[in-house]
Order: sequence, then structure tokens, then C-alpha cells
Amino acid sequence: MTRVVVTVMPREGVLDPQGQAVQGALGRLGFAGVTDVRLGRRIELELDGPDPRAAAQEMCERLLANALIEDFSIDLED
Amino acid sequence: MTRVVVTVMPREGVLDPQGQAVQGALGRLGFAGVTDVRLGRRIELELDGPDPRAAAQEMCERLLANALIEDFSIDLED
Amino acid sequence: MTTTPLHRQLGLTDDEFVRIPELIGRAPSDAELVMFSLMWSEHCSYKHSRRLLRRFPTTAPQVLQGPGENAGAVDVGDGWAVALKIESHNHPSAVEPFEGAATGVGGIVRDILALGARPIALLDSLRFGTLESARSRHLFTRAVAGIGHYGNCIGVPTVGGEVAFDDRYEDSCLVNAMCVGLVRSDGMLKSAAFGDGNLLVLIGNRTGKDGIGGASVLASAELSEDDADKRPSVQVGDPFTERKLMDCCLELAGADLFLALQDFGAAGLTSAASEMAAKGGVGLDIDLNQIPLREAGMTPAEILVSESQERMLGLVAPSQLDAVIAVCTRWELDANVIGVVTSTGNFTARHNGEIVVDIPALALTDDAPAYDVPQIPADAPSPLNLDDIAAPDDLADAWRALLARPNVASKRWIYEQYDHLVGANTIRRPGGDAAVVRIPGMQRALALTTDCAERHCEIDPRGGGRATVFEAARNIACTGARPYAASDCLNFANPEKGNTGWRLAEVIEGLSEALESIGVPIVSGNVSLYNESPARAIYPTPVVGMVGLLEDARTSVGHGFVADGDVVILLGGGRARFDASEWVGDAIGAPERPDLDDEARLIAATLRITATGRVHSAHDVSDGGIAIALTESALAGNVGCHVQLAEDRRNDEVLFGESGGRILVTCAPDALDAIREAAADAPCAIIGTVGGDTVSVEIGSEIISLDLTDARAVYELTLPKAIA
Amino acid sequence: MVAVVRFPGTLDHDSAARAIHAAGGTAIAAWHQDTELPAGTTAVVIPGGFSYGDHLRPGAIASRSPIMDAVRRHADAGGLVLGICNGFQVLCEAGLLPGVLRTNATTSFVCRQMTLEVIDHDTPFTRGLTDTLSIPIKNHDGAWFGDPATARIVLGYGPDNPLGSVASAAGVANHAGNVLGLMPHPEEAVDPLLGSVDGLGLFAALVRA
Ligand SMILES: Nc1ncnc2c1ncn2[C@@H]1O[C@H](COP(=O)(O)OP(=O)(O)O)[C@@H](O)[C@H]1O
Ligand SMILES: [Mg+2]
Repeated sequence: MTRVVVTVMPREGVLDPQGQAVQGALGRLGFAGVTDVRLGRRIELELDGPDPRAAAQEMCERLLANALIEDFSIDLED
Repeated sequence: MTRVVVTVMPREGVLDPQGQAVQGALGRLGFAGVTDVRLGRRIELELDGPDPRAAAQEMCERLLANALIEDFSIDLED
Repeated sequence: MTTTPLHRQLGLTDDEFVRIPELIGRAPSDAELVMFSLMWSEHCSYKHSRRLLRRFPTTAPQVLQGPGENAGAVDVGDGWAVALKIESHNHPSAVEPFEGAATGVGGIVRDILALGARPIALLDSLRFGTLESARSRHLFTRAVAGIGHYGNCIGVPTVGGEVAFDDRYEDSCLVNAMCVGLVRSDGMLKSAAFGDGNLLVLIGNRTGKDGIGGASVLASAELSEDDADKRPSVQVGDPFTERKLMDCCLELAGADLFLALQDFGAAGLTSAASEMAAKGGVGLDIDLNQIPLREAGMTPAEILVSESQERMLGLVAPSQLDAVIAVCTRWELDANVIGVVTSTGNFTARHNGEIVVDIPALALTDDAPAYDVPQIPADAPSPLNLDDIAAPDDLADAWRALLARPNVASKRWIYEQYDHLVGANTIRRPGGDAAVVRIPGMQRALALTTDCAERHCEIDPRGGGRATVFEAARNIACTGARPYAASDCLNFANPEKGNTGWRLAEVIEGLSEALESIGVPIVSGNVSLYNESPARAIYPTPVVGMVGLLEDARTSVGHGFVADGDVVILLGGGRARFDASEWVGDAIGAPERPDLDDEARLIAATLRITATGRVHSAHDVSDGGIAIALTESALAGNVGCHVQLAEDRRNDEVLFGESGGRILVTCAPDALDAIREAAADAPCAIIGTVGGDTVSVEIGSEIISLDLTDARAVYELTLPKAIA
Repeated sequence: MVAVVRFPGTLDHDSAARAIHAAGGTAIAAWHQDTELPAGTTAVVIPGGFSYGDHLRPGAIASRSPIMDAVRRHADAGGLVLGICNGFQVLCEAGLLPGVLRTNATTSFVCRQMTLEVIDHDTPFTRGLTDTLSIPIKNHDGAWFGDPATARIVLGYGPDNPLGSVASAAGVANHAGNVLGLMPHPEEAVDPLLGSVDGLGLFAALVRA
């Protein structure tokens, strides 16, 4: 059993309205010096199988990320 | 300027409908051996200021995470 | 240090604790004690209100199901019934407003579903502290988001509701949700279990530690400083599963595969199963190991009282089990046989082969204690002295300022976050008096509203109860629909303290008298007590959800002015006063107690008038008085008006004063005679004409007017600005 | 016959079927696990809703279901496919339409009557339609994001672009014009009682096919 962490973030250069909304909200709450906020997803998978990284890579390509607007990265924990 | 990464995940024991839906979808796509999926948020902040960790901690408590149903963790990158 | 005995920690009194061994013939196990504490809590047993609730009128020719089942139902013709119920989710929403409000919607939807009815509309009724308070802004915005999220995602339109902000709700916000559903009269399901050997099938989500103890600990006691310790694990809504549960259960009900159906509400399995058993006079033998769990290591007590959402309990004949499982599988829902009907009359639960609970089901339900609440009348109110209320320097400015109050301004910010259309049956959208929803597949339509006159209830609970019912009925009648059935949610402070018990009884009396006068039965309801903190108690807030029936959907009437030159008519004889009005913004003065005959006559006249087919608009005069009602009709129709009002009081009171029993109607000049004739014995005065781009009111020698563009900006931008 | 595709969480299938009837056609249900469209299908509508609860990304999970392969074959053969709201999201996620639908600029659900501009009258769906249509929107993730230079934008919100779509796009077609996705809900505008009949034309196009 391997725990695989997939991180999906909006692509560089793609506008992130939710990140902006959070940045605005932080500003209104009085937090100064927040110069950028980006919002993404963290997906924790428990995988049973021989090559969890390759499996996760395929999952990302087929479902977990939308290549048009998102980048993903994969980390294995143990 | 510090990049701070906030990870927000559903609390242990709290229903995670998103994770369940993704787990089901991966199964239907033919991925075997996915025994658990949990979905959370990754928030990347660019912070200007003396104590970015303390600032991020307060942001989590006041806005970024919902302590009743979510756990958060904070990492500083450089 | 002495430790508090378990039963007291669980909220049972010593007297109640003593009764348990008398009922079951031995000392209860811990699991049984927990079950008693929940089932005998206010939330589940209504122990402080049950006796008073008997006062409600609950019979009428149209009633197919009165109070007592998961929801009430009335006959709407052609073999169809409409189910309705309103319920509170106040305490969970105060703890976590998004999930609390969302699961409130989910819960009321399952009550309707339990009748085998298809949910077709939702409404809400909300109370928060003023929007100057950051906490109230947070609770308000998150509760609205939660209601929207859940309702939108399950595809039931949220077509109306109401909201008010007042300091009295700062510590105890109110989140009430109402659901209306449609079911074949002959296919309506009950919850009573029967038939030795029939199977209990749990359908839906897995069971986790959600909301454990919610019913007794949270909803049956005042919120106080040490709330953090009392917080159960918060229930998280899963509307996607709810939608599948709806689709699946309706398919099963349609195929006659359920013998009975019950939702899981407060106290979870304990309440669902004991009610099914008690109602049917049978026993149930439940194997807790057959319940799919989300977490390992849950104790029997936790499994028995978990309030995990999106679960239903069906009673299924053994021969039908395979068919039931097949449908659930198609909907990708877990379905498990967790128990069987027995003839013992006992609620029996096993865990790892051992019997952990074995008590008469009736002991949990029918034997629950019932108490009288103290009846201490409050002092009689005295009318406001107008000299104590400063007259505004400029009436037009005052008008704009009133329009800019969150209680008066447009609620568009709320209802645009709700899908109020899904289903393609919404004929009158939110923003007017009552919403109008076509009954799917029929020419008939329903008019729907929620209302409450809480300031009036505080001062004169009998009168406020009447005012609440009549406001709802007027809202319904303005659309042309006949007030047909009602559900109520009695939100009160601690009934064991001060005048609250008396207020509760008086409000129930007032609601009942008014309902009787217009022939509308209460078919379901809910009680939420202890809405108070050490600092403040809420106003008595008896929210009434009312359903009206319109024979022909095409004939519904809206509240917006229609055409230049139309005549503006004021129906009803109510006298505008500042007592308890939005203008004074406080429960002060002595508002006139609505007269039962006058109000009933006005509603009957309104229905005769709309039935002429000649009415262009109708609008109830409520918060903010006639000036605000005229503005709302003008804004909705995007055309102004000029009216003349008699100068019988100070001009500000003529404009902004409130009373029951007034409705604005417009029609073409050539329809006037027909309308007057239809009004018959109800007061009917021509007060002006529709037209122009200002709303102007002439009182004696003074003309006060408001530019429509100006008014629209104030009306629409207030709420978005207040929460930004 | 117009096939109405249904996933778990689809909400507007009945309304879409009624709209098809109102336009003079016959509707037939297609289930997400089916591998073929119903026999006799001449056009396809993917109605609105929250398929799979909108989890992960709206339309993402539904777009990977078996029925979508059949819809793809139908589209490749030139058949008409109309995706409404969640259906639009599904078609984008399936790669049958360009771009993707993202969270509204308001970051909230928006339910509002809108005036749409018909920008491209040269698709089988929009031929003969009036220049403006009154149709409501109701969605949480309705901001179209894509390359306006290469996409065929068929419907627009005009200057009032409440959701924050690129190029104010409300509806986008594939190059051939036989696959159209739009966020507004034409099935809520097929009956004078609902306030507008401007949505009928789109269903009439499906029925004609
Ligand atoms: N919380 C809410 N949810 C949905 N609609 C609301 C809400 N609050 C107000 N509305 C809508 O705004 C309109 C005006 O509300 P209100 O002022 O309470 O009407 P009335 O005075 O006729 O009872 C109604 O159509 C109502 O349905
Ligand atoms: Mg009204």
C-alpha cells in the first residue's frame, strides 16, 4: 500500500479567480502583504499495486487534471 | 517574500464526498487497487512580512480552513 | 470533586432517570440510557410543547395526512397529494453555518421523500443578528451558500423564503427550511413497521460519528460559553448522494417495493427505528454489524445515535429484497438489510452477537415525559406615543433610508444564489409575495410562502400569531391562490423561563384562531426551543409555511405594476401605525390585534377579485408600510405611480406605518366596476394611478416622491454592500 | 428521436424531454452506463445538473462514462449534440468542445434571466433564430475559458458578462457546428408561463435533425 499525493494547480499564466477571491478576502480581513494566492487541489490516494507512480501519472492524465488549465505533480509517501 | 504552502484536508472521520466520488470514478475507469481517496485544497500564498508562518497560521484559523471539519498544515518554501 | 452522573450529563433529569427502570424493568445499559436521553429530549419528544400543540386545527376536507407522519399532505385533485413540512436547523447552523444550513435542507427533503413524494420546491426562513456584526455576516452569508449548495445540487428549486436581521438573533440565529413534494394519494407511504419477518433495509451513506448527541445536547439546551466541548462532530452534507437517494427511493416507491419508509433525522437510527416500531406496534431486531461504517471502532451507542446524513430506512418484504438491491445498485448506493420485524414490541439491537439494547419501543416514544410550561403573562403593552418618535426632516430621504435597510431592501443577493427555476415549473419567481410553482404535469399550481411577525409576537403573542398567519395568507391570496395548508416551525427561547411558556401558548392560540378563520389546517410542524444565550433571547418566531392552490396556473397574478393608466386600489381597512413596525425597528408599542373576521373577509375578497381575471397586480402591504409596498410594485413593473392618501395621522406614519389587512391591487379603468363588485363587503378605495418614472404620494398638501432609478439602486445594492 | 443522456446527479432530463415534446419531437432516455445510444437516435441532448456532484471538476467524471463514447461516435458522424450547462461542461471535458468551464467570477451560483446575443447564425442550431434570446442562466461554474481566436463562439452575453467568460461566451460550438454547448437553460424558456419561449428554437433544431 502506498500513499500517493497528487497536487493539481492552475497553470502558470491562467487566471485563478478563486485564488484572487481568497486574496481579496484576506485583504479585507486586514492581512497585509499577501501578494499572490493560488488555489489548487491536493488528492491523497492509497494505492495497492506494483507501480504506484505510473498508475498515478495515468490517473492524472485521464481524470485528475485538465491539461488545458492545470499542471499536476506526484509525490510518493511511505 | 516567502512562498507559504497551506494544505487543507477533510478531518479524519468527517465525510469526504468528493474523495468518494473520485474513488468511484477511478474504479469505473478500470484502475484497480485504489483503496482510499481524499480530496483537499492546496493554497499557495506569497507573503511579505516578518513572520510568514504565524501569519499563515492566523489566515488558516480565520479563513482558509474550517477547523470543525478540516485539518490544515503549513509549509514554508524559499 | 464529584462527577456528574451520566444521565445528567446526557440531559435527563433525576425524575426522568428514575422512570426508565420502571418502564423496562431493570437498570438501563449505557447504550440504552443514551437512547432514552435522545428520544426524551425536547427535540425528539417535544416534551415542553406537545400538550400545547394539540390546539392546532389539523382537520379539513383536503387533509390526507395530518401531523404525526414525517410530513403532512393535502389532496390537490386528480389523485395527487402535496406533502409539506418546515423544520429548523438552528443550532447546527450556529456552529457551522454552511454545513448546518445545507444539512437542514437535506433533512427536510428526506422527510418529504419518506412519504414517497417527489420534492418539487424548497423555501427558507432566516433570522440573524444585524449585519453590522461580523459574526452575523458570516453566519448569514455561509448559511445562504449552504442552502443554495444543497438545494441547487439536488435539483429542487428554492422558490422563496424570508429573512430578517435583528440584534435579538445575534447569539441564536434561525435557519428554517421548508420542502413541498408531490405524491399519488394512493401511493403515499407511511412509516409504521408491520409484518413479522419483513426486512429493514438501510439505503444510502455510511454511518460515521456525525452529529452524535446533536438532538439532546445541542438542540435542547441553551448555547453557552462552553459550547466547544459540546460540539459533536459536524454533519457534512452530501447532496450528490441525496439526489441519488431521491431518484432511487422514488423509483422503489413507484414500483411498490417499499412497505414503509422512514428518514434518519435527529437521534439517527434510534429515532428512525423506534418510531417505525412504535407506530406499527411491533418489535425490531437490528444487527448493528450489518450497518456499513465510515470509521472503525464505533461503539454500539455511537452507531445507534449517529446523525450521518443521506440515509433512509425502508421496510421491504423478503421476496422483494433482490429487486430493491438491484435498483440501489443501479444508483450506486449501498443497501443493507440491518434488521427484521418481530412480534415482541421491543427495540432489540445486537452487536458482535450480543444483545446490547432490548427495550419496549413504546417506552422510547409514547412514554416520553410531557411537561406543562409556566404560564406567566407579560405586562400588557401600551401604544406608542407618536411624540416620542422623532419626525424625519425630509420624508423622501426617510423613504430612501427605509428602503436601504437590509430588512426591507431587495433579497436578490440571496435568491440569485438559489436555483429557483430547476424543473421548469416556476411561474412566479422570488421577489414578490408568494412564489407560484406549477404542479408538474397539471394545470394547477401552488403558491408558496414563509412568514413570521416576530416583533408583534413579542409584544402580543396572540395578535402576533394571528398576524403571522394572515400575512402568509395574504401573500398567497395576492397571487390568486386559495390558502390551502400550512406547516409551522415554532422557534422560541427557553420555555421554562420567564414569559416564554406563556408566549408559546398564546402564539399557538393566535395561529390557531387565524387558521380556523380561513379554514387552513396545520398538517405538519416543528419546534425549536432554547434559542437563547445568557445575554439575550430571540423573539418568539413562529414561522408559518403556507401552500395555496391555484386552479389554473395561467391565471396567477404578480406584484409588479403593469400598465400606464391603471388604477391603484387599496383593499382592506388596516390603520397604519408605528407600533412594532420596521420603522421603529423594535418590539415596542401595542400593535393592533388583527380582527379575525376582517382579515378573513379581506382574503376572501382578494380571491374573488383575482378570480375576475381583470387584476393586473396585487401586493400585500407589509414591512415598511404603504410607501415600501408601492415602491416594490413600481420597481417590479418598472413603472411609477401617483397616489393620494388621507392625512389622518402624521405623514411619516401614513407612509411607513404598518397594519395587517391591506392589499394594493391594480387594474385597467374599465375593470373597476367588476373589481368593486367583487370586493363586496371588504373596504376598497381608489387611491391613484400607475404611470411615470417616480413613485409619488400626495398627503394633504404635501407630495413626497422617489425617482425609480434612484430607488432601484438603493433597493438592489443594499444587501450586497452590507455584506461586502 | 432525441436521446436525453442521464448521469447520476443529472437534474434537467425531464425538463429537456418536455422541451423536446414542445418542439414537436420525441425524447428517449440514455443511461450513462449504456455503450450505445438508443436505437433510432437522431440527435442527442446532454441536460443540466450536477453529474457526480460536480466533484473534482464539473463534468469531469461524467465525461469519462461509457455513454460518452457513443455520443462521440454520433458527433463524429455529423449528428447533432446539444450540451446544456452541466452538459456543456461534460462536452468540454470530453474534448468534444474546446475550452473548459470555470468557477464564476462571482465565485457563487448565479440564477438570473439573461439576454443572449446570437453571434453565429450559421450552425444547424442557430439558423433562423432571432438576434437576441431571453433565457435564464443558473450555474456555479459557467465561465467559459478557451482560445476565442480558434473557438466558434455561437452565443454571447454581450457587455454584461456576469460570469466572467472569455469573450463573454455563453455558447460554443465545434468547427463543424454540429456540437453546441451553452450555459443558459433553453428548457426553462419553452413556455409562455415560464416567461419566455426563446429556448424552443434550439430544441426545434434537434427535432429537425
Ligand atoms: N431567505 C430567502 N430565500 C429566498 N427568497 C427570499 C428570502 N428572503 C426573501 N426572499 C424573497 O424575497 C421576496 C420578498 O420577501 P419578503 O420581504 O419577506 O416578502 P413579504 O413581505 O411579501 O413576505 C419574496 O419573494 C421572498 O420569497
Ligand atoms: Mg408580502
